[in-house]
Amino acid sequence: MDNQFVITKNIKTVLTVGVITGVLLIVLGLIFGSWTEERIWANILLNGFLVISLSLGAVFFVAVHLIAESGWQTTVQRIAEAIGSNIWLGALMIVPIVFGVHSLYHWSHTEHLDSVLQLKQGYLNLPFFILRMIIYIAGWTFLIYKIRQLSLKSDSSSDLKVFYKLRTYSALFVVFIAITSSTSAWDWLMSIDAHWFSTLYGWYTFIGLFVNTIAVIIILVIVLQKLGYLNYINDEHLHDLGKYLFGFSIFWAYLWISQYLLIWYSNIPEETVYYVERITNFRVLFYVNVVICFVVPFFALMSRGNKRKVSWLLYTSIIVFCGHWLDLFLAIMPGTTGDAGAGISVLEIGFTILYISLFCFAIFKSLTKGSLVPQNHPYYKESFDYENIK
Amino acid sequence: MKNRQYITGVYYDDKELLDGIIQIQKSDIPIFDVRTPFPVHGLDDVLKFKRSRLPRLGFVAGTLGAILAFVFQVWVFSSSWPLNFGGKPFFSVPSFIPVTFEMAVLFAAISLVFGFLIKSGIGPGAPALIFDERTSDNVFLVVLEFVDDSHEQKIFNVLKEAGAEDIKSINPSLQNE
Amino acid sequence: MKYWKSLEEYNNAEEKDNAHSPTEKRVKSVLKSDRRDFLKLFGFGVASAAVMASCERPVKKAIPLLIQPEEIRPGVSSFYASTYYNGGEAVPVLVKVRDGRPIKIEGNEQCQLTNGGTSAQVQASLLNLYDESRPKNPTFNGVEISWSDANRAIIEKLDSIPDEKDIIFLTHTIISPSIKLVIDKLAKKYPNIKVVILDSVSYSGLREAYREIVGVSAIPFYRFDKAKTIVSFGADFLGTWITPTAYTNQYVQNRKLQHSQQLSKHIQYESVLSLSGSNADDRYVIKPSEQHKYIRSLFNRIAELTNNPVLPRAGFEKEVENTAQLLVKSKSESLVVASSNNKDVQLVVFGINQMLGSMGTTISLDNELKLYQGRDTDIFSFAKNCEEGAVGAVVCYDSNPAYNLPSSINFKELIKDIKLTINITSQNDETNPFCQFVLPLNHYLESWNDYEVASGMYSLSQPTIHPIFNSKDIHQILLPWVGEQVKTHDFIKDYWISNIIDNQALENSFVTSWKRVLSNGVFYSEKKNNLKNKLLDTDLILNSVDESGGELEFQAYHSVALGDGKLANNPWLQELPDPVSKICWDNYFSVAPSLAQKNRWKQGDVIEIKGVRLPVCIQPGQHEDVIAAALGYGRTMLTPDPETIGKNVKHLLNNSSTGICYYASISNVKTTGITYELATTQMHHNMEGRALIRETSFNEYLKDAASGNEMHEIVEHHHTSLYKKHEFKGHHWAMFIDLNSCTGCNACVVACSAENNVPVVGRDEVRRSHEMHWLRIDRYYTQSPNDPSKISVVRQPVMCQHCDNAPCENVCPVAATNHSSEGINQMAYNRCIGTRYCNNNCPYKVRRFNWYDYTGADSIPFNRKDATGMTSDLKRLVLNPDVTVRAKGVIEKCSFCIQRIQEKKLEAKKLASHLKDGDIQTACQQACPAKAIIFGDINDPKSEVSQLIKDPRAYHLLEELHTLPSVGYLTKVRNVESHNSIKPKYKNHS
Amino acid sequence: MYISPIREPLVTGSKSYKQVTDDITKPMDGKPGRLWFVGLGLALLALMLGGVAIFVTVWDGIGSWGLNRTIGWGWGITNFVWWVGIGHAGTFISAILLLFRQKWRTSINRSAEAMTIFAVMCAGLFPLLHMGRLPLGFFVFPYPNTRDLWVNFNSPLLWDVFAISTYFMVSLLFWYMGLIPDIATIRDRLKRSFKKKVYAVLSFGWTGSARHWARHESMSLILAGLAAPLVLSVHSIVSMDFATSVIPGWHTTIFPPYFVAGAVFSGFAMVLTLMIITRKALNLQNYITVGHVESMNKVIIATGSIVGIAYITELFMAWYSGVVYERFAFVNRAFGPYWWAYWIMMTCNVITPQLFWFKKIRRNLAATFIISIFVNIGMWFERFVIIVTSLHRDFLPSSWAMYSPTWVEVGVYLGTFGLFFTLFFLFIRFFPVVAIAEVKSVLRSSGENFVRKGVENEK
Repeated sequence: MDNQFVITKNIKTVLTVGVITGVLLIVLGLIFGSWTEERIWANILLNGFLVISLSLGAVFFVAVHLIAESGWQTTVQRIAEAIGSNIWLGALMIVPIVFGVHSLYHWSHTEHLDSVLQLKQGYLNLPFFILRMIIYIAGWTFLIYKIRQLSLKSDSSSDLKVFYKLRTYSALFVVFIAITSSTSAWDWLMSIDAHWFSTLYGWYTFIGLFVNTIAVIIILVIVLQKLGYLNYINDEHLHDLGKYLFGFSIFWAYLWISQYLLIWYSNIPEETVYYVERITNFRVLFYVNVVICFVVPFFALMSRGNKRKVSWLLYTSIIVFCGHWLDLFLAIMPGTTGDAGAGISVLEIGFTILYISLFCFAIFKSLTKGSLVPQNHPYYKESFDYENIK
Repeated sequence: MKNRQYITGVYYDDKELLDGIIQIQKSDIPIFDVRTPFPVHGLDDVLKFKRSRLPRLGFVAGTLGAILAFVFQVWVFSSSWPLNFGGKPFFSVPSFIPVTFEMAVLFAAISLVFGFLIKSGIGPGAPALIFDERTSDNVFLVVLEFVDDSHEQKIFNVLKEAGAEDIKSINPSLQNE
Repeated sequence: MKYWKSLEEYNNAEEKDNAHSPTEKRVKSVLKSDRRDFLKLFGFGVASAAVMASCERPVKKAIPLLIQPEEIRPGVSSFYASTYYNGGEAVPVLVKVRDGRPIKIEGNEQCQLTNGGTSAQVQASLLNLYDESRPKNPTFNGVEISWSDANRAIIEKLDSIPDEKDIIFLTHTIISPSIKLVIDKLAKKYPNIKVVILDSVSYSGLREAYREIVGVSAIPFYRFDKAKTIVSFGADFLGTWITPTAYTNQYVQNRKLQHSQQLSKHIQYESVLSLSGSNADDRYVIKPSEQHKYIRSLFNRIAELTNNPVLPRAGFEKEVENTAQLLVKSKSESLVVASSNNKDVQLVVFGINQMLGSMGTTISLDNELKLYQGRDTDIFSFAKNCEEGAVGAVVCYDSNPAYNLPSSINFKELIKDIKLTINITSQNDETNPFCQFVLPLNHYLESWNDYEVASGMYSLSQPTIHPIFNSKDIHQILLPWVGEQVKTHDFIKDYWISNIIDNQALENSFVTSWKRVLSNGVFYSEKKNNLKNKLLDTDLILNSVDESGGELEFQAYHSVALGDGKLANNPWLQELPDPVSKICWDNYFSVAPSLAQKNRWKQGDVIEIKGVRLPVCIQPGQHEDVIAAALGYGRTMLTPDPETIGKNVKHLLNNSSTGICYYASISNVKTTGITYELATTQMHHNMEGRALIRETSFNEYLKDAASGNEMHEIVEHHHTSLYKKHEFKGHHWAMFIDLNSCTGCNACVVACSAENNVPVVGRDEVRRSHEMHWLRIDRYYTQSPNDPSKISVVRQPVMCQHCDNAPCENVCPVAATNHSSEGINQMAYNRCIGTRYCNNNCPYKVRRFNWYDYTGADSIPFNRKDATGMTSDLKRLVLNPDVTVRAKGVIEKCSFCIQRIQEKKLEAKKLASHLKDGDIQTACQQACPAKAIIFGDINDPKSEVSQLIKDPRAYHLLEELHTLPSVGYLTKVRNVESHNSIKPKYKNHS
Repeated sequence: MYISPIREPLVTGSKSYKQVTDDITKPMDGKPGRLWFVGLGLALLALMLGGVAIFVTVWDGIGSWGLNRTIGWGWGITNFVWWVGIGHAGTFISAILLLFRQKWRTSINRSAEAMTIFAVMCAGLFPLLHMGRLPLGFFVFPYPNTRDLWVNFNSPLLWDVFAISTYFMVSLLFWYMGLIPDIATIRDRLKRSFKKKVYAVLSFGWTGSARHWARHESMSLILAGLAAPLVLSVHSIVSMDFATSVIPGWHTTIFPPYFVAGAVFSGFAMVLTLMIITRKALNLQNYITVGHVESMNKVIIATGSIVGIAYITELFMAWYSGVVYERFAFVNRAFGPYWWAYWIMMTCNVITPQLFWFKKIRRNLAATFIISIFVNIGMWFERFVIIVTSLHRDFLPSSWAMYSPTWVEVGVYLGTFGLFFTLFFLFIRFFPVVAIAEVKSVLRSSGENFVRKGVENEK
């Protein structure tokens, strides 16, 4: 078993090409497309949030399985860790929005706020916004750093204490993310539509990013297998990951419909305004989002056989990833660019390719920093030897 | 029709049972049945059972339930008697989702259970062909069937070789007749 | 019959006696019979009443307004013009008669006084017709006798009374010219007859003041509609003072900003928050004993300003400065009234009006009001005469002296030695046990009668049903005593021909004219009084007013619902929440919050004053040193379990022999430690900063008509929806309520109950918030409750808002409530299974649930919950057959009077014509004396509602919820300098 | 299959298959003890009280409850939601934990599922009883009728009809299908008797054939797969009874998942309350171990914290919304006349479960028992707070009112306890409380020092 990952030249080439393509597309978009300052900032927010959310989702994946005493995930733990440990990159990518606050957030224009936004000023004000951002990022980075460090330590030490300590930090992380996932979603996404509010929004966003993380883990697992690693990951593991993607896609849809149905039903303008904006100006994307985030994985992964097919799983995961990118797009664009940005252009694609390529670089770099499977993990053996019920 | 006769062999451990069955299978004697007190992991693979078609039944029934429920609701609201409730549209899809979902689950669940019962030939008051009452307690029983008495001894030997204990020829009792 | 010492004992005695009375027994047994028996009896009752009424009703003489009288068409209502008069105000009405039984009273739009308005009491008076406690036969000492025997005995006794002894005819004010003629005839036969007028409320002071000025006792004709500035000292002219229905109608003429840009200024000085006070623009809280002080101050200030002589020995209260300035500014378009029953005080008031030049503009002597002719001194001298043995007979005519005499006079003692005592009454009243003869009098809906409300303003009453019991109208009771055998109709007709109609030049034959008068119900002659007022001689004003008020004073007032208490036996009125306190089914000592705090009284703590124990009601806007309670209570009500409602507080007033005074100083208020739960329909009185009732000041309104209503435009602008509105292609019914016109008089509430068979649930059920009114009037206090003069009151009638996006309709699992193609939120009662989900979801909380079997419509036997006797055989005759009687467990609510809409639509269809705006009037709209409710088709561009929806004052209740109500409101505009209008906290997306 | 050595055994006491059967079926042998009769007697008494209260409700009308024009739902619907919530633990354990391969569910799933069914029966009573016209309750079904009138598919209450009946049906099937092999076990242990015949009928002729087992497993898995979203949907739909309205405090989008979390929370609390006693009374300490209790406590702390976060989210959003009505509703909850209900809810649901962060408390049976009761109380108050405090002061202050229950409502509630415990007592007497076959299936991997040949001695 080759458990030490090495970045090959091919990988480097592909990713460099990605970075260059991204930059080129952005430049093209800026030269030939119509763009506004808001749109640039919106793209920075979108992709920055995408990257940081993947890190958070990945560490949540690790942490929640550790405290739930789950065995099977040990095989993919390091991959999730690699995604998660790059929280610094996500932080770097999202922090710049502080400079674009006035383009992104209507509430930051304190000079002309209506009565309701004045009422919200206790929360929606720039200093507090930045303070919260610092707290989130500092907290996440610290806890993730600890988790990663302890996990890497287990490669060399078989002391169970390390494992239990890891579990403690995982619990802390889960508690911290339980609160901050909601508040950060309110801060960065929901407050774009400053008047609108929905209590479910935080959870909805979180489940979205978690599904997305699972899709990315699946993609990475399959890519690494294609590169010749992770040969111990068999059908059973893929089946489990597939079940995850399937189940959480349904759960995402459940939250989506919960939020939509309740707002649709009561039809109170202060709430419907959010959906009315999206349904009128982003009609097609609005429905496409539901189709590729729910309908596609639901039917693609329903049967047991499909969950065990590598290519089937890979393509579904890629579609789901696109779906959740679109979900973020729909969360951010209508409130920032309005109908002017009612579409996806080279600019959006360029930004995403650039950010994702950079992120992949970082992930691969992290993968080299330890064994691809935690060596002295107490569930190490258990995770290779199990079967799904038929 | 000839009176069926059976030879049973007892195992007290599921692991030994699996090994024993593999042993018996080498002898070309068809295994009539294996009785266990709980679902033994891997037994279905060893006995080469086909995958059950119950999932497919559930899917079809669920889909049918969903379609029926949805179509019925649409028909009621927009064709049979379109009533204005709180200004909602007659074709109010979000309102139809809960009932559609519930009916899908109900159809699927009922069809699964009935599919299972019918396929397994069991049901309220169905007779049970019991070889050894301990099979619901702690005994794993391999049941082999023979028609020709001459086979009897051979089967005895095979079972013995396969590590079975308490091997005997048996006429099963029918419960509940 | 036994004598009784207390009302409690009286009740018990009556209960015992009832046990022997076969009729009472029958009524009781009907109430307690099981369902099958009940249905039989009910069916029989309805059928027999219908047959009885239709066979014997005086068809030949009664002329319906709309339908020819030849026959009654089953299921089609006829309307008969009549007049409500019960010793207080007189209101011409139309009586809706269906299948021989009157089922609804509507205002008569031909009446120039009320313009079709009614009051809660007028609306409710219908129910007293079906009151089983009414005396059913003539009795002598409690024994039933025949009319002929009674008459024979009475005539015999009357004849035997020596000439030096008086025969006292103790009556409420008689405004009927024909009854006066009858009495004249009696007086001819018995010259020793003396008429003593005993009104339930005394306006003696006012009348005496005018006697001073014009020479005869008179109440002038006030014109609130001509007044730009109205100042009232304690007179609740919108609620109870003289003729509130007419005054309300006049008053609102200058409050309707949708018609003109005129807004009158109303200033109220009072001690207790009254209906008028709560509608006033400015309000000053004074002690009752201080009233004259303030009136004199005002007089002097105005005298100074107008260079008139001032009154001596009068201080100056600085509060009146502003009032005086305003009055002087509006000159002759001013009107000052006062509630005081003191002649001298009323003289000063007259003096003020005179200085302002109001005589002849806002106060007319041309049409002097004939109401309330009682003179306090007459009553006291009658008592004195009785004591001295100078009275040979007392004939009470609907005056209930045992209840209405001043508390210092003990009626029982007074008449115990009198040879002949007769009580002519339509009620089972307190006087009956003390009189030898009780002669049952018809209800006004059973009688012919005529009235002269004000000089030259005549109206008629005609019977709409054959007398239910063995009763007669007053003419038929009295005429036999003088040996005349003439039918009342003929008697009145003859009188009118020779005295009233004859005077008028006719364009048509005479008989047609009588018929037209009958059909119209009202008649106005050109006859004018020739009363001339002389100038007020300030010397006339004796300084006899007792200036010394107590530290704590008691103020008696009349409640808007019950008034003088004559209709106390009326469940509709008893359940009517007071427009100010929102309490029903009891009277109470109302106290200011600060007084309550000082004494540590909480709402419902029973306190005792001079032996009268009543619970405390904490009433903002009341003077700190005043305790008030309503008169008209302490009367017994015949419910399945007869009970005394409230307490009579009359003996808290100490009356001098010169006049009745409605306040007194009190001391020694005892806290009893007992608590009593008052039944109230509203428990929270603060709007909590919500823009529910939007108001502004007149100044701001003139600058921007939408002021106070800024939110409306914002909300309209931000209405988004996830689905398209349904189209309403035909009619789309809508209603607008002008909050500036609505005074909160409650007439609409009773009208709605009568029209829609709304159950009465009784005190206990109201306590549990189980009241069923489809229409309620929300009342909020704004400003601080601790400053009684600053407190301001806003009211809002709320019924089902008929939302086009109704949250209630969505959630009914069985589709029992849905939206009609004409925009009405409709209920299918027989489909309702009673989940109450709709009620929970209704943001307006206008849906009502039948918690128990209130109506007898339930299919389970022995579970009826009818605390008020509303389901008795007789009372059920009042039910409107067009409206389903709801069963237990069913939700009900305002239907926009769908039965009326359907009826008018069908009528128009039959005539192949189009509905005109105003053809359809909902019951509440019809009853409203202020005409504050407007109903119509919003799809008709010419309709009033479609104009109103564009009014800058228009808004919907909770419109930010996007429920799209069909009911709208017009903002309230107060005539005040500046206004702290509530700034709605609502978003405006920039 | 390999199991990590750091995992705690799920069955303690070195049990053999035979011992498992004997231990679990023991309560069904012989005569029940006095305690059982006392318990059943008390339960029947409560049931009778409930019967009287139900009679009064139906006969006299809903007026016999403390509801009024402002508060249309009170204890009745509070109890409904509470009981449905309690039921959710069973399905959660047997469906979602099955999908997540949590083996510790095997010891408790049977009794938890039984509780699901009994709780749903209790819950189902309330929507029926709260109807003003119970005899016409069948109107909720879309049956063809002469009026051509169907039902209102927009109504969450109608969704409830479908959700609750489907849930009851599926739970019953799931439970009974799982019970069949165990009934067969009892049948096979009995000597020829009438009792044996009854069990034979109930066992559906189960033989333990490998083919049946395979099919049974397949069906169970799919039923679990169906029951998992079903359990989510049921309480979500229950939550929509409130959340679809426009009433502040009711209308909030977080309700569906938060209600589900709350339901599992309360359900686990009830399972713990009952199982801590039952394991002792029926001597099942080796099957329902402290480890099981700890695992359940972990679920409690997780769901309790989710619920807590939801409370705070609601509170914050009410402020953040800037809507006067929303803001008022929550201030009123915490500081209005029903403040005590809110703080009972907060204390019991958010604060007490946090004690489970300490391993010592998590593994302490007495502490767990007390906290589980706190949670039961807290979750009842959660529904009370949502229903009553939201309704009693909504939009128009003129209609604000107060609510307190009458003896009839309390009686009906006690009656449902009677029903629940009557059924539960009968259940533990006549059916195995622990799923025998399922425990046996994990015995090899998770039994403490499973000694194979130990069985020989039992022959």
